Order: sequence, then structure tokens, then C-alpha cells
Amino acid sequence: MAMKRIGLFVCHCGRNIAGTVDVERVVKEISKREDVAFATHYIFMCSQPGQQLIEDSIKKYNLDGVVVANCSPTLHERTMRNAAARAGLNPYRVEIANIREWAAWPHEDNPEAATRVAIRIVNATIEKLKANASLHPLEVPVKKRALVVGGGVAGMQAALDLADAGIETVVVEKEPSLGGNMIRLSETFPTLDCPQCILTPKMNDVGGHPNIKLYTYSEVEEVDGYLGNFKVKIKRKSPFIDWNKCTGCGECAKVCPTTLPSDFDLKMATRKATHIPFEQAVPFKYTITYNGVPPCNAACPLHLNAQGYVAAAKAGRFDRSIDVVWERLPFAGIAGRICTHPCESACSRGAIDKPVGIREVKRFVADWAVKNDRKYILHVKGEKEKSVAIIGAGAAGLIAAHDLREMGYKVTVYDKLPVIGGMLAVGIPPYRLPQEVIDYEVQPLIDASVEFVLNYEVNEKNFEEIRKKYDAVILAIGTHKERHLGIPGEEKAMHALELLKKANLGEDVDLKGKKVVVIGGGNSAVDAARTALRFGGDVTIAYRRTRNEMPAIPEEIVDAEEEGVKFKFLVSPAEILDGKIKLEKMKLGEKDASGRRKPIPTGEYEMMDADVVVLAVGELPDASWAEKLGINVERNRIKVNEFMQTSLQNVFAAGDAVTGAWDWVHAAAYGRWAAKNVAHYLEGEEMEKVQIEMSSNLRGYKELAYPAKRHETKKLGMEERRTTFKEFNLGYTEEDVVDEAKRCLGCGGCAKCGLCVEVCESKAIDLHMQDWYVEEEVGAIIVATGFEVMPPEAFPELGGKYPDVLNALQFERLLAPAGPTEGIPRRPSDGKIPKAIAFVHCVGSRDPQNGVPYCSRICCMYTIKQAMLVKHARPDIAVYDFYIDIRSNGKGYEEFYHRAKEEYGVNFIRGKVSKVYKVGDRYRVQGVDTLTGRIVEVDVDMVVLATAAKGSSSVKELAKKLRIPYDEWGWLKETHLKLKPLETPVGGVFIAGAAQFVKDITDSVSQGSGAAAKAMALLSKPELEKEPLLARVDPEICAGCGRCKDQCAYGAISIDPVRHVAVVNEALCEGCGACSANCPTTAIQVVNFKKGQIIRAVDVLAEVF
Amino acid sequence: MGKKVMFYPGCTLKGVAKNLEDSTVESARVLGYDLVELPGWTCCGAVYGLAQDSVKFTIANVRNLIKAQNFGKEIGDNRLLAVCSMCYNNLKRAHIDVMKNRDKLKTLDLFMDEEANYEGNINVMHYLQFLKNDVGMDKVAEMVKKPLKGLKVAPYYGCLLLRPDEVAIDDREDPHILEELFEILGAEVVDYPLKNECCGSYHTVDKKEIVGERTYKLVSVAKGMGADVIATSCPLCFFNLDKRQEIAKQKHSEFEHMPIVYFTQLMAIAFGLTSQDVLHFDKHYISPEEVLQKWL
Amino acid sequence: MTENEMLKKFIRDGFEKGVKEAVMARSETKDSYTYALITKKEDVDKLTPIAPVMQWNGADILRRITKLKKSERKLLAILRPCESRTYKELVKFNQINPENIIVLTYDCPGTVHARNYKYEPTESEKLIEEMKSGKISNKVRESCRVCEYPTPIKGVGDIGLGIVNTTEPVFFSLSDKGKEFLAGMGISEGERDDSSWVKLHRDNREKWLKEERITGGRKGLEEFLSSCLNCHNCKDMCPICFCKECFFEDHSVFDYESNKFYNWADDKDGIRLPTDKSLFHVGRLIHMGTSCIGCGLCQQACPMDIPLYRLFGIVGNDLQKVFNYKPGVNDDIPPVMDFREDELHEFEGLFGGEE
Amino acid sequence: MKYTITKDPHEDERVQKIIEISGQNIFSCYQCGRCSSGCPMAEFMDVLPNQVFMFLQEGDVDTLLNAKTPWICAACFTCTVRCPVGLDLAAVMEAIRELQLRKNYDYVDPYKVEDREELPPIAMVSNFRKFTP
Repeated sequence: MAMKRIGLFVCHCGRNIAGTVDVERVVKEISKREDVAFATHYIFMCSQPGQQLIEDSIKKYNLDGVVVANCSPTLHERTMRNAAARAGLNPYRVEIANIREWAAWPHEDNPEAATRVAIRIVNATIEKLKANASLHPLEVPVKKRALVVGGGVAGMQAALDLADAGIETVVVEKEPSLGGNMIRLSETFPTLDCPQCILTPKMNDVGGHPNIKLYTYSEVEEVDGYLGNFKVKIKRKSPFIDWNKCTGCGECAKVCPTTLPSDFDLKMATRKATHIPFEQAVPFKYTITYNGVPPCNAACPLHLNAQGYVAAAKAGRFDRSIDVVWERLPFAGIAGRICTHPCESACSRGAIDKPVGIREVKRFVADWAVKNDRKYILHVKGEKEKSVAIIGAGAAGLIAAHDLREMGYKVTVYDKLPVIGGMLAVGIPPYRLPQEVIDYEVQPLIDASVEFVLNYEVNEKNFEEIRKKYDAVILAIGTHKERHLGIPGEEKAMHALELLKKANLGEDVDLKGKKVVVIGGGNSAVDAARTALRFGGDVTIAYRRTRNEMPAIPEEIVDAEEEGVKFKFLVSPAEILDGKIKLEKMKLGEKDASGRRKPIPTGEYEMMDADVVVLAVGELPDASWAEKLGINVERNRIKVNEFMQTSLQNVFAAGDAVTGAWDWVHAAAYGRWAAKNVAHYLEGEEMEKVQIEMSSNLRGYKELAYPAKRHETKKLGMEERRTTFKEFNLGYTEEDVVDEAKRCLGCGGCAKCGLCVEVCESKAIDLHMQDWYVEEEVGAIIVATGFEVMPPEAFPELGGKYPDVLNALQFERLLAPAGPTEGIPRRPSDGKIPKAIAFVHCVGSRDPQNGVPYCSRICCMYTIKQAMLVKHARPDIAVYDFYIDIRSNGKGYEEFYHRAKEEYGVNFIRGKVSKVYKVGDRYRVQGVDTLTGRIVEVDVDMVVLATAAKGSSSVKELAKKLRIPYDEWGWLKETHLKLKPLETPVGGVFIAGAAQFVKDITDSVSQGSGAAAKAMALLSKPELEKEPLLARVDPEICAGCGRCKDQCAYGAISIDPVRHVAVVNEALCEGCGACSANCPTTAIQVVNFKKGQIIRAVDVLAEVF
Repeated sequence: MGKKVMFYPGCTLKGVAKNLEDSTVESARVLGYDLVELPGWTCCGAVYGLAQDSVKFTIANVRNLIKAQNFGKEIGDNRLLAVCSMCYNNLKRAHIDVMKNRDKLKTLDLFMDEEANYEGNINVMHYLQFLKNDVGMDKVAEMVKKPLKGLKVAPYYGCLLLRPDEVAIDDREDPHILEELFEILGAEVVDYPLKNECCGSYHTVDKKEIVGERTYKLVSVAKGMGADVIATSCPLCFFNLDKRQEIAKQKHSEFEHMPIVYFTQLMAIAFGLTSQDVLHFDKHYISPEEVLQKWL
Repeated sequence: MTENEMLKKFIRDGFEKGVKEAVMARSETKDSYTYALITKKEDVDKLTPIAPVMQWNGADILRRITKLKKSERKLLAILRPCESRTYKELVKFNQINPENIIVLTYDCPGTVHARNYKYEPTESEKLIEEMKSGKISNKVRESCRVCEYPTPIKGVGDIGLGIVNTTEPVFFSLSDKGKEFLAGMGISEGERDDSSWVKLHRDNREKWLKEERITGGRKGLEEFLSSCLNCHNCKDMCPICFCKECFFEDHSVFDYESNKFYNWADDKDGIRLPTDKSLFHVGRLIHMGTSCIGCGLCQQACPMDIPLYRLFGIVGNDLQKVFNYKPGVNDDIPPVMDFREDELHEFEGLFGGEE
Repeated sequence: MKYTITKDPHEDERVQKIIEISGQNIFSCYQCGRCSSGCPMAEFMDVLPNQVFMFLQEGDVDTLLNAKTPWICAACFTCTVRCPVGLDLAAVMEAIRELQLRKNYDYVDPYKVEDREELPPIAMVSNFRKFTP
């Protein structure tokens, strides 16, 4: 019921209010109200006597509501409510009228206005108060456990304090080890303690504390729940090593061939893909860095682990390398010779100089295996009853046969040729791919009882028979029919396939001294030309576009040219005559669908001598017989669905017969998919859609790209090349292959070559390990995620792109005794010890235009410290310190500065540097001395930039999960900068250390302890009181539209599926009112902020003066 | 006939910088564009007024923009190309200034009652931006006939292409657009740290010695980095770096001369346009002929 | 066969093939057409699926059927295009459960104002004839003449019936559900070009948006609404106004002591009473403006013939543009349910942006 | 060297005039010195750019009116773009010059310019625009 006996207490707040607002008049005006029983004013309502006045008056005048007109409710609402409670009045019958911030201060120069505004505010507050309900705090149970996010010094301190107080604490750290930024530092100001010495005991304590559960290499994935009852889902990133088994022996790192820039050393050093970040790491367990599928593996239609076999080859472990190839492909020698290597086209190294010779590495290890008598063995995984016929022993057919046999099916391969290999055998000339290689690599299939039926042509007569005999059939019949041009005299020409087939089957074709013109620009044109050359011809390739548009492999074109094949571009055959060919001249037009420029006929002709014309204008599948049997054929190609299945149920197809003439690797890839789906089909499982393409946006570690040219392979002597069909490419030598492999930029991180698995005695390494998740229930959360510093690259004018211009954290690593240079600063560019170093303060800090507006607080001190340490390590190094102001506001800090100046001989120059540039081998620092008013230039060998600090880059994501606010620089926002620096607006979530704002170690540790104390206070109670000012739903009015649900930042609202109305989870609700503002019918409202109350208050406030 | 695009040459190109004008127009022609001179253009004013209450520096430029507006409708294109850095800077700033500050535009309209009002849709572009964004560097690469292989070029932007921020054609501290162009032309690019430093500008009129000192520093650093030529786009930078070497040499006997060229001249040469009608080497104080002999 | 007969055959076939168990479509009454729900094949003759008037928004009916629990039978609902968009919009607001419902919609010739129909009935066949000849009938309501989407849209509803620019009406699917349904019926999907019919409306709409805009600020609005009786009919007919109890029905909110009224009258040289009349319309605009699908039923419902669609339709159109939201057309989240950190910067600051 | 402050520099009319012409709040300078260290002309100046601001903040306009610095600034904007607080120093230099030029003062005499034949027109136009009324 509306209140009738309200009391008003106007506070003077010293002169803050009474100096402007006429408090007596306020009291007098309000006293006129019928519903006000008592009104008074007092100098400090928040003082003991002030509170007593309220208590006494409540009792004396039997007040049923109280308005205190004073300052912001964030300051004294609780004080006043407690006073009322002591007097027996429900505390929620007390409201604050903020006449200080709203009336007195803004109208300081106009006391009349201030007084009238104050009266109005009080009136409005009374209107609001009148309908207030008496409320009682909610009680929420508490989970007596805590979570600390961040394993830096602040987080560790918080965790240890909590754990020591008997509270079970979960620590989540995203890096593999505890330590944070502090463990990277060389020494600490102003005491020059070594952080390794003072921090490692703490790290070990955290690692071994019975009350601490440590999750490193982990991230908070999801946070649910509320104050006292949080549910946290934690992602444990896969280290690919079972840490329960890892002994930290380091054998894996010794053999790991993959070197990456060290993230712990901020790229100042390198490390192996499997690593422990630093010697004192806790836990002392190895972690394998895997970034994902590298571009080479992704680009390979068969998804061979290219980075893997290259990595093993780099280590000289060719046995391992061939094993990596064999994991996905038994035909290493074939692939190593004739693959069109999409892997190399995708190789990140290509953007720097030339791609790594991936194919030749594979070729080398394949040959190595032959020489060293290591054979591929096809292991049949459990014999199955069902049988499959494969028509065609080419690229697609062979791999399908292999895969299906491996799965246990009985496989028979039919081919009309007398040899195994299809186009590999008869379409690719022997000087590129000798038949012995094919036979050698097919032998394991034969050994595993794959049956080959050669000289057997499948056609409309016998196909049905085969189809009945086997459970499934794969058509991999390739493209053995010749395309025709339809020009006069075409019958006089020879087809490329015919020529190649003869060469392959050892027949002789006499072309000695004859002029041979090969028409076409694809691989078969080049093959035919080089074959004709070997038969003694004088060969010219005539192509209708230019060299740039030739679809043949570029290396092969070069090889052909070396051997003496001539080229004629922009001509198209018009007629073949005896001994001559008539060619039409072409010109290039716009680009066509394939991205190549189209040839356009010019109408001009020329004649060319040609004893023999070889047409290499494309091949087609010969699928006419299949069409007759009811298999869908389109544009001469066998039509399949997305599972490689033809229109006949148990008939699948793959390879060139499906795609049109393409290359070995694509034929093989489709063949593999056909085999996979045949197996699914035979087992009655759901088939998988063919997915050949895969993308990878990894681009490797550019800093690893030391200058190294791509190695060329050894070739046969030119005379033999021109006249014989001996294999002309001899591959890499053993030294070359290792050097070539070293050019790899390691895009994927760990290459999964498996060398480490071999040496791990405790069998801890599992390269297939996946990320996993754990759930923890906690009552409080402390966020201590720390800070980052801006990279030097952000400041090109200060030379940030030069290797010897570092940021301070990178320089710390160079100063660290256990760092990459053992504490002696050396230039990253050449390893020389510098003669002079310049330090630049305030890089990006105090610079709202180009960086951040604030002072980064620690830079002055650490720069002075670094300057001192340089002098300490090498007194002969000159140090120039360019500063604007030295801010040394800590215990012992100013004294520290003076020591640097007086004892160590550091040169301090007051003025900001504007430019740093390279002059010869050194760096010219262009600065100013604002004190003498002179421009100062100095040449140094290294520059250290004290770049601005920002919040940890991942903190925004975390803050969103925790629903706590942050600013644009990534600092978490505290509830009150002065009085609640550790609290956040979300109950039970605290912040500590540099996550709030950059701070030094002293302050971080203090805050860690402070936040722990806050959490302890919270967790010490069995149950928590919660403010009852929460949203409530009137189910009679609620239409269940869900607008409120989508607005709730706390996830407190759900829609009851049965009653179809919104429901509020009181434990989660924070009473912010966003739901209420968005409800069209006001069905959801915050208690004591109901629509009538607000409207009444607004009515008063909006009245005209 | 190529596609027509409006071109604002500016006064300097008509006289002492004929080498810039002709190499620009001819190189564009190779790329399939016809740079049509804006009819009736007037002086850009060379420097832009910095006083808040000054409108006089804006008038001439807005007049030019209005002319472009009219002519642009005729040829159906709203791009106005400038190649002289000063012209680009002034036209662009005037455009931005009046678009931000409509009151100023209204005041200007009062000064120019004989003309249509400026509607604000002229796209003022520097020739380099045009090459990069509209023509495409691919297209430029396609037209290279004589790659400048072995020529070491120090790209020099000066001030007006990069500052103030609102008119910058690239990152003001570490621009790369010239570098990209020269690499495509086949030249070897020198990482020239002073590429965005001032040449001394208009002080060349009354304080030659200062400009001589600037030239000394800019040229000798480029020389020290192994450059054969410095390439620029601004006729004033060109004059200062070229002609004022005389003073630099007088003051510093160890100073070594270096030829200065316009980036468009290098483009023309790479495109195979080596006629003196295009290159006008007679306009250079230090002749680049010897250095460029290989490609001429 | 007329389109209506064709649809009836479609319904009958549907019952026979067992692809559905109930149908909701319009049925003729004495002076108008209302929605009917049938569950038996024999009742099909009672239906006139394409009716010349639209008394009620069919999506609003579906809301009543499915709000508490999903439809227990397979229901085919034949809706006008505007109703199908309402349907989609109400699904987003949790007001309709689309499970088990198949919505069929068609190229719409528009509808006659319910009152006009009562005194001068028109057959839908006539309207369809005019549509086929490429003319918007002058009899149809204002909102129909300026309809933005007078034909079925992919993704809105399940089945479309194409009438314009085709010799025989064609069925086509708008969703996977519809595709399956048509396949179950054994009907092969057809195609037709509706662009000229749509363009005709869009051109009208462009003109209308410019010409019928209410001007003159608050005063203009007061004048526009001056004959309003505060009957709230517009709200009752609005399908987007799905609240159980309207904020403005709670009169206690606007109850004041007499002195309050006198003080206001003193201050403002007299006040209009009741005080919440324009507030009601403005309040409603705020609540439904972003979701107004343009059925125009507010205008038809007004006993005082206030062209209310010019208020709700035009303001709604502008509002939807601000948020780049098209109600009922695609799966975008309604702006009132979507929180974006980065939007509407032009309205920031005391006076809305810097310039 | 001594300078006596006789009046609150914030109240000084000429300082206010400079603020008005340049549109820059000269009091936001915090003396980092980046303008001076980056200035290509600084070595030829008698008062460094950062000192210009300190003089202004102390209300000493006379020194600036007699200084060479404003006439040596080439308006290259290096300082302007690098200034951490976003001051347009070139505009301030211009404002100081304007104080003089608006009194119909010629800093250069066009008739005395040497090698007029060779100079690019933009050099002369810009020079005269900056240095003559």
C-alpha cells in the first residue's frame, strides 16, 4: 500500500550541497506534502549522529518510508538502508535523492535553480518511493572453490593465497607454463632481483600445492552460472603429449626436425616444434605446437603429409620420410616423378623466392627405399567376403584397388593393355616414368593378392557378366580416345597417344631428319615433342596461344626447350598438306573462364614445312559402350553423383573417364573417393560426399626464410637425353635433398613426421591427440590475464621494421642470463655486440593520435633498468636514453634512477625521438634535446623502443564470456577506480594485476593478494545474500515473445515451453532492467522500479518550471 | 582511343616539368587511358592556407573542381587526375575542406556567382592511386617491355602525397606504392629511409642554401644506400633535388651528383617510350642519360 | 479451371494422398469471407481459398492455433503473401510454432476494403482477371496497391502458386518442406516471371512513400489523428500487436489527481483530452514499427477512415531501413531482439552525431 | 636570461589571436619534443618548434615575432602528423606569420628573386603566398 508517513532527511554534505542548495527551503517545501510526516536537514547524514537522527526519527514519527537527499546512491545507499533497518524499517523503503551530483554541483553558479531542481528531485523520489515494496535479501548457496585465470605473478599470488586459506583453486593458463610476462624478464627494478630466482619458488608452489588444480595450455571456453555458483568450461589445448607419461627427458626435441621461432623468447631465438618454453617451466612437460594443416598438405588432392616427409628428410631420416609418404600413398616413385605438384604451387616459400621442391624430395626418398631395399607392404585389415572389379589399371584404378584390398575386399583389375599402369604406362614417355617404376610399385598389390587381368577389354558384351560376378564395379577407364580437330588433311596426321604408346611399348618410329610439327600446348604435346625428338625428329611445337598460357608443367617446357624442341606461338592449324602444314595466325583477346587469354583468328595464314604432324589436342574417354548399358554419359564423360556413383547402383567411376583428361594426382584422388564410397556402399553405410579441396591460411614463419635457392635436380647428359628414352631426371643428391628440405617454412608447426614418437620411451606422444574440455564449478573467479606490449613494427618511423630495433620485452630476453644471448646484448641481425644502444621512452604511450592516451607506467623504470643491465654486462656499450619525463613514483624508484645517472653512466636526453633510420650498418637516431633546444643525432647499433602496454589480446573474448566490461585498449574495467579496484560489476568476478591496467610487479602481487582476500570473504560464508531488486514476470500479461530473453546480458531469462511465458532465474538476474525496457507490455519489470513508479517520478521531473 | 579521364596538369608541367607531363600522358596512353586536360583549369595555389579564417586559398581549387564537375558530366567520369604532388594536395584538401565545412562552401559560392555550385562528387586522385586502384598493377606489369633490371631506384615521396593524413595516398610513415611500381617495372628498389622527408620546398626561392643543405642530405643518403637515381612525383622536389645539387656541391666538396627522375619517366622507359619528346632529358640539371643508357 | 477450383482440387488431392490432415483457408460468409478450418475432404467445397477481401490476418489465426502447443495435425494454411510474411515474422517472436504447418501462398491481386465489399461485392476471379492483364484493380485497398511483395518469396512459406505471366497456374516450392510436399502430391514444379507485377507495385510504392508522407511534425501528426476515437481497433487488428494486454489498456498508468490536469492546462494554455491518444499511436509505432509487414489491416479497421497505413507503413518503412531489416522476408533477427555493439553511431551524442 | 610573466598567458590577446587564426589549443602541448626532432628544418631554426609552444604558453609572443623559425617552417606537416596530442603546428606557424603579414609586411621581395627563369612556378607561387601579404 502506498506510504503515507514518509520522512525526508536532507544532507548538507558540508558545503557541497548546502553551499548551493537552500536546504531549509527544501525541507519547508516538502513538508507541505500530505504524505510527508517529517522533514529535516543535517550537516552530514552519513556521520554517526546523522544516521542516529534517521533511526530516532523513524521510531519517533513512526515513518513508513524514508528519503535521504544527499549524494550518489553508489556511495551511501547502503549506509542509509542499514540505518533504517536498525530502526526496524524495511531497508527497501529507503530511497536516495541525489541532490549533490544532480542539483548542487551542476548549478553551482545558480543557487535558485539548484534549490528548485533539488525540490523536484526529492518530490520525484518520493513519488517513486511510495509504491516501493518491502523486500528481503535472497540467499544463494556458495561453492567453496575459486578459479584464477592467468598464471602470471598476480594470478599465482592469488591462487597461493586462496589455496593456503584452504580454498580449492583452479588455475587456467593459456601458455604451456606458468610465469607470465615476469618470467621473461632479466632482472627486476629497483632491487635487481632475478625473476627466475624469486618467481620459480612460487611457480613450484602453485604446481605442487594440494589445493591447486593447474591447467596450463588451457583457455576458458564458457562461463555459466552466477555469484557463488559458476560453471566454467575449460578448453585444454592438445599438447600432443600425454603429460601424465611425459618425463621431460627432452629426447623428442633432440630429434624434432622442425624449428620454429620461440614465442617465449619473442622471436629472439628459435626452438623445436616440441618444446619446453624455458628451463624452469612448471609443469615441466613437453608441448608440441601444431598450427593446423599446412598449405602443401591442404593443396594435395590426396592430402599427403608433405610437410611431414619434407621434415623427416630434413633430418636425414629418409626411412621415416618414405614411411610418411606410404601412410597415404604406396606409389611414391610415380608421384615423385610425374605429379603436377599442387603442393608446390601452394607452398608459402613461393611467395618469398621459390617453393620447396616437395615432389623431388618424395622422389628421392622413393628411390632411396628402392636402393635400400625397403619395400612397401600392403597390410590387409581383415579379409572380407565381398568382391570388387576395377576396370582400368591406371592412376584411379590402381589406388582404388589398393585401398579396397587394404580394407579386405577381393579385388580384380581388368585392363585392355598388355601392361599395368594405363596412361601412366602408355601415355607418359619412359624417359619421364620408366615402366620399371610402375611395376615395382604395383608389386605390393600383387603380393597382397590383387588380381590383374590384362589384355582384357571390357565392353558392352562382357560388362553385365562382370557386374553380376562382383558386388561392385569401379569404372576407371581413362581417356584413350583421340580428339579430332576437324580440319582438312587431318587423316595424314599422327596422334600423340599413338606416338607415345609406341615409344612406351618399345616400338621404333623412324623420324630421323624429319620435320615434325606437334600441335597443342598441354603435357601430351610436350611429351610427344620430346618423344619425337628422341626418335630423331626436328621438332616444333605449334600452339595457338603464347607460352604463358601453355597448360603443360612449366619445368617440362623448359626441359623440352633445353633438349632442342622449338616453339611457334599464336598459330592454329588450318589444313594438313603433304610435307606442309597451313597455319592460321592468332592474336590474344580477353580472358576466358579459365583465366587465360583467348586466341582470336586473324584471317592471315602461313605455311610451314612438316613431314609429320602430331596432334596433341586432347583425349576423351571411350565410354560409348557404357552408355549403351544405361550408364549416364555426358559430353563423353561418365556422369557420377557426389559419391562417385554412376546411374547404375553398384557401379562407381573415377579418374579421367569422369573428369576428362586431367593429371595423375586428381585421377588418384577421385579413385580413392570412389573406393571409399564403394566400401560404404558394400557395408550399407551412408556414403560421404567427395571433398577434394581443402584450404589452409597458414603462411609459415617468414623469419625462418634464410636466403637459400631452390636446388635443381641432376639431369642426364644432353646427348643421351636427346637420343635415348632413359630417365632424364636423376633427382636430388643426398646432400641436396637435406638442404632443400631445410627451406621449408614450417607452416603447420609440427609436421607430424613421427620422429619423436619413435624415441619417446614412455610412449607419451600421440600426434592424433585432440583438444578436450573439462568443467569446473567455482564460487568466485579472479581474472589476472596481464598485459602485452605493442610490437615494434607498429612504428615504422622509429625503424620498427629493422631487425635491430626491438621492443623492450624482446630486449629483456637478450639481457636474460638464460636467454638466447646469455645476457650479453647482441644484434639479432648479425650477432654482434653493439657499441651503442639507444632507448626511446613513450613509444605509443601518451600519444592519443598515434597510440594510446595513457602513460604505460612501467616503461621509465624498466628502461632505466635495462640501461643499467647493459652497462653491467658490457660497460663499454654507450647508452643513450631519450625520455620525456622520468616517472619514478615508487619505493626506491627515484633512487634507482639516480644510480643509473650517477653510477652507471647512462646518458639521459630529454626529448622524444622522431625518426630512426639505417645508415650503413648502424642506425641513426634523430632526436632533440628540448632542454638546450638543439637537435640531437646519434648513430647507434641497436634501438630499444619502450612501446605502449595494452591489455592481453585475448582478454576481450574472455571478458565477453564473463560479461565484465573492458575498454578499447583491452584493460578490464573495475567497479570503482578508487574504492573498488578489484571488483567488477559481475558479482563474484574479481580482477587482479595488469589485466586491470599495466602495473609493476609490486602492485601486481599486492592486487593478487587483494583479489584473493575479496574472493575469500565471499567464499567464507555458507550462503550469500543477494540484492532482491530483480526482474519479475507477470505471467498473465506476458506474451512469451522472447524480446527480454535476447536482451538479457546475464542469460537469466528463459521461455517456459508449457506456459509460454518468460521466466527469470533469480540467481542470475542482476536487476539491470534491460528486459523491462524492451518489453512491449511491461509484463517483465524490476521490483521497486515498476512502470507506475517510474512514470510518476518522470512526471514530476518533466513538469514545466 | 583509350578511355577518357580528366587530367589536371598544373602550371609547372606546362613549362619546366614538360618531362613529367609528357611521360605521364604517354604512359597512361600505353595503359589504355586518354588523359584529357581539364578545359579552362586555373592555378591550384601551390600551398594550402592553414589559417582558420582563410577562404582565399580554396577558391581557385573549388573553381577547378566545378570545372571538373561540368566536364566530368560530359565525358561520363568523375575522376580528376593530378600528377604534380602540389596540385594533388591542394585539390584534394580543398575538396575535403569544403565537404567537411559546408558553411565555407556557401561562402565560396558567394564569391563565384557565375558558376554552378560544387556538388562534391569529384574524385581527386593522384596518378599513382589511379595506377594502383583503377588501372591495376597487373595491367602495368603487362605493359612492361624493357624491365629496368639492375637499376637501383630510391623512391622519394616528399611531403604532399602523404601529409596531412586526410590526403595521404599511402601509409604516411612507410609508404610502398612507388616501391611496388618500381618492382613491377623490374627495377631494384632501395629502402630509402628519407623517402617522406621534406626537400625544403618553397624556400628554394629565397633561402637556397637551406634547400642546398636538404638536397645534400637527401641525395647523399640515397647515394650511400647505393641508389642510381631518385624518383619523385613532385616538380618542386624534383627541382630542389636536381638543381640545388649545385649548391650542395659548392658547400660539400665530397658530394657526388645523382640524377633525379620522375616516376613516370621510368614507367615510360620500361614501356619502351624512349623518345626525347616524352622524356625531355634537357629539362634535367643532372642528366640521367648515362645511368639509364642501358634501357634507352 | 479457375485458380480457386484448382486450389480446391489441390486440397482434395492432398487429403486423398494423405499428405495433410487439415486445411485452413477462407470461406464465404454473408457479407464477407472468414477463415475456416476443415479436416475432411467433403468440406472442401465450403472454401474459397483466394478471397476478394481480407478481414483478418491469417497468421494471427495460426498464432491462436499453435501458440500454446504445436499443431498436432498436418495443417495446410492458404495465406496471402502479406500473411505469409506475417507468419514468418511471428515465428521469430515465438508466437507461432511452424512445426507441422505448410503454408501455401500465391500471386496476389489485392483485396477490396471490407466495407466496400459489403455494399458492392466483387468476385476474386474478377480481380485475378485484372491481375492477369497486368493491371492493379482500382478497387483494391491502398495498402495492396503499394504492396512491396505481392508475390510468393523463396523462404517465406512453403509452396507458391504462380498466376501472373503463365497460361496455366504453376506450383513451386518455397522451402524444402514445400518441395517434399509437392513431391508427395506428385506435382512437378513450374516457373513464371512475376517481375512486372512486382515492379508495378514497387513503382506505386515509391511514389506513395514520397507523396503520402505525414509532414508538419507533431502538429501534423495531431492533425492526422484528429478524428481518432481511441477505440484501439487498429491495434486489435494488427497481427504484430500480439501482446496479451496492451500497455495502453492499463488506464491506471494515466490516472492522475485532478490538480495535475489543471496544472498542465495552466502551463500549456489548455490541453487535449484524453492525454494518451497520440501517445498510443506513437507507442504502438515504437513497438511494432520495425516489424510492420504492410498488411494494411489497421487502416481497414479504422471506423473513422483515418489512412493509418500511411503512418505505420511509411514510418515502418523508414525505421526498417535504419536497421536494414526486412520483416518476414528473410531470417534476419528483428532489431529489437538483436544487440549490436557497433550500430547507429549517427544518432549518438546530444544532438545526434557531430555534424 | 630572464623573462618576467606580467599577465596570465591564457588572457594574452596575441596568444588568443594565434589560437583563433590557427584553430589550435596551444596549451595542450606537453613538451615531448617530437615536433623538433622530426623537423627537417629544425637545424636552421633559432627557436625549436616545441619551444615555440613554450613561449606561447608563457605569453611571450614578442620573441616569436622576432624569431626566424616561423619563416623557416616549410609546412611539410611532419610535426603535425606525429604530434601526440594532434596539434597542427604548421597552422600555428602560419598564424604567427599572419600576425606580421596582416600588417602588410613583405618577408620576401619578389623583385629580388634570383634565377626566376628556372624556378618552377609552384615554387614562386607558394613562396609568395607564404611570405607576402
